[in-house]
Amino acid sequence: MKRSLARAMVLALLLAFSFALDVAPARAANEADYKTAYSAAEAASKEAASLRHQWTVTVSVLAAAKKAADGGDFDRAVAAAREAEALAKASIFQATTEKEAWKAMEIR
Amino acid sequence: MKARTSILLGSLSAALVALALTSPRVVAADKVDPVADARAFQNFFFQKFPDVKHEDFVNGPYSMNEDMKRQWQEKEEFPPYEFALDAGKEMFATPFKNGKTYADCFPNGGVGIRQNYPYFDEKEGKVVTLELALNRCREANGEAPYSYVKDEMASLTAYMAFTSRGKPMDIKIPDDPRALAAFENGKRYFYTRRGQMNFSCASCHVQSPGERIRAEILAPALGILNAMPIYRSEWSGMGTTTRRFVTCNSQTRAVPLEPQADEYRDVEYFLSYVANGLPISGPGARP
Amino acid sequence: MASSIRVRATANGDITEVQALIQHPMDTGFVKDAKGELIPAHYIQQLKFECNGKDVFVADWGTAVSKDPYVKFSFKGAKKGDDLKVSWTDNKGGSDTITAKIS
Amino acid sequence: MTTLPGPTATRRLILQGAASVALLGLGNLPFGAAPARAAANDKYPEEAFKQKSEADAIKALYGKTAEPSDKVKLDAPEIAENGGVVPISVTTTLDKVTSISFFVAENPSALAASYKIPEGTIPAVANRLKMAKTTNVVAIVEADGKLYSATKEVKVTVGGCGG
Repeated sequence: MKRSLARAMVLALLLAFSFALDVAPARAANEADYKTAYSAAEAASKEAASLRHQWTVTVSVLAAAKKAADGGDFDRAVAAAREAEALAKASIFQATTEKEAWKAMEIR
Repeated sequence: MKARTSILLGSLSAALVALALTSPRVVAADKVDPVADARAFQNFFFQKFPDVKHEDFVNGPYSMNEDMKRQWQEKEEFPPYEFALDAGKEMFATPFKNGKTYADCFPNGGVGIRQNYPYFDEKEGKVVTLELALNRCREANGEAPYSYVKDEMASLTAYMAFTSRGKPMDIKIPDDPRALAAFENGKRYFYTRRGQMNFSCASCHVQSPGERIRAEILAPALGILNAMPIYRSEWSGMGTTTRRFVTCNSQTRAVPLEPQADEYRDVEYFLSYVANGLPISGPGARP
Repeated sequence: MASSIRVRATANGDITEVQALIQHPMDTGFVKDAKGELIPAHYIQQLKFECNGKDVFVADWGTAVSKDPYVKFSFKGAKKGDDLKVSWTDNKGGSDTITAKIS
Repeated sequence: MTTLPGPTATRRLILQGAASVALLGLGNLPFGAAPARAAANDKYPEEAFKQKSEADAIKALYGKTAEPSDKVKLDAPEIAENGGVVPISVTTTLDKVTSISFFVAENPSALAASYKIPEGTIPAVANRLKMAKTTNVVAIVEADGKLYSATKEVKVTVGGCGG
């Protein structure tokens, strides 16, 4: 049981780290940057959903990205889309590792 | 910019793969043995909580904490689910437009049968839960199905649970590979971590029953569905099994599945089967 | 429509124990609904119990009384078969009343 | 004295025990003497329910202050299982009780519920109250024209792990 708790800590920690990574891009992001970032995030989120492992935060951050873009704030929109992609990828990773990892906790 | 994010993701997955590989019991696929699983499941809780009477496990958090148990007994003097219970009894007796009633859809008129749900329907090859059977009964009689998370469904299941109070849970797994697969799928769902919190049902209800998450005491997984449906003070209203699954998912920041999704039906099948022998105590009152 | 009041009155010797559960939202006026609008305050203000022509218990309630409110008390001077009249009024002028037999 | 756990039958015996004790207390008084002050009139104490603080609410309701007394037994949970439904009850051995009230100190308005106890009604009440946060619950008993109080802190927080 202890090991799975440690794994949860690591996952949460790394995710927190990924949020803090919003490094301002060299130049102001424009709509094109946003579109590419958003489509990548959307693809990852769709895959997470197909694995039935989607996270609520992925959905809300993706929506925030869209809202920021609609408001013309492409810097924030790109950052949010990146974050959504990272979250979706983490949930995909969770889905794949758990395919076997769940047995560690099973009562036998 | 792009490069930095992918480096991060690379390191993230590498770290976690390393962790996953070190997990001790990556075991080859073993044969599905529900009887052994149920016995191991029950013994785990009987040994972890030796002074909790076996039938008390169905009282969830109240079997874990004296102060909470007293508050529960205060509520049970005149429980808040009385209204749902009476509404359910009335709905059960009110004929559909075509003159039939729920009693015509269920064995024994729907009275005293809750302990056999969910069951594995060999024609359909899937698990059928009480809530699903009720909606199918409505549709078969030309009525619109009820929402799985709202009061009408909770009132019906409250009445049916009440008529089975005290009867031991009695779930059957027919000798059908699809039934065994459904049981295994339910077990997998129960132990699989999900949501950004990275919790599985077991993280709370197997690893830490009796402990607090803020104001609430975590219920043991054994017999956790025996009291369904429940009136929760948190919702100040009735909650069906579906509503409980959906809200548990969103609490761990996992997007819930559609009501009566296969996974929900299977995890209900798993949790009910391993609680065989423990009494039905629904409808229940919970924090 | 079934009454909103559920009451149990049981006499033991000269003491009658009364329990009442009332179906009422008891909205405080501080809670927002799904659309974010404030749900207006809607709560029972007074609940009265009368037996043999006299008040045996009067409750004055504020918004801090739980939804589907419950109250328990006991009183002397009644016996099995007497009528217990229970009535409430709320801040929107709503009301309900029933008469229960002491068992 | 308080409602103890255990099947309902023993609970009733205990309540009767409490009631008979209260009766004894009344017994030695010449019955003819009417209680010092008639029960507060039937009017709904609108003003008292508006007061924010507990002290103002008590003053608005009774027009005097209370003194703590161990004859007032307040039964409330240590940690409320849910702030929306907190089972709170009070019972007392004081005699000539005319009113019992409950206050939740840091609720938007402190007065939660006030009960008129006519002659012949046992001075004990159980109810379920809402509490906004961890704070003191105060029970006030008006007996023979004087106010007695009991106070207990009840911890209140939300449940669940977030979402």
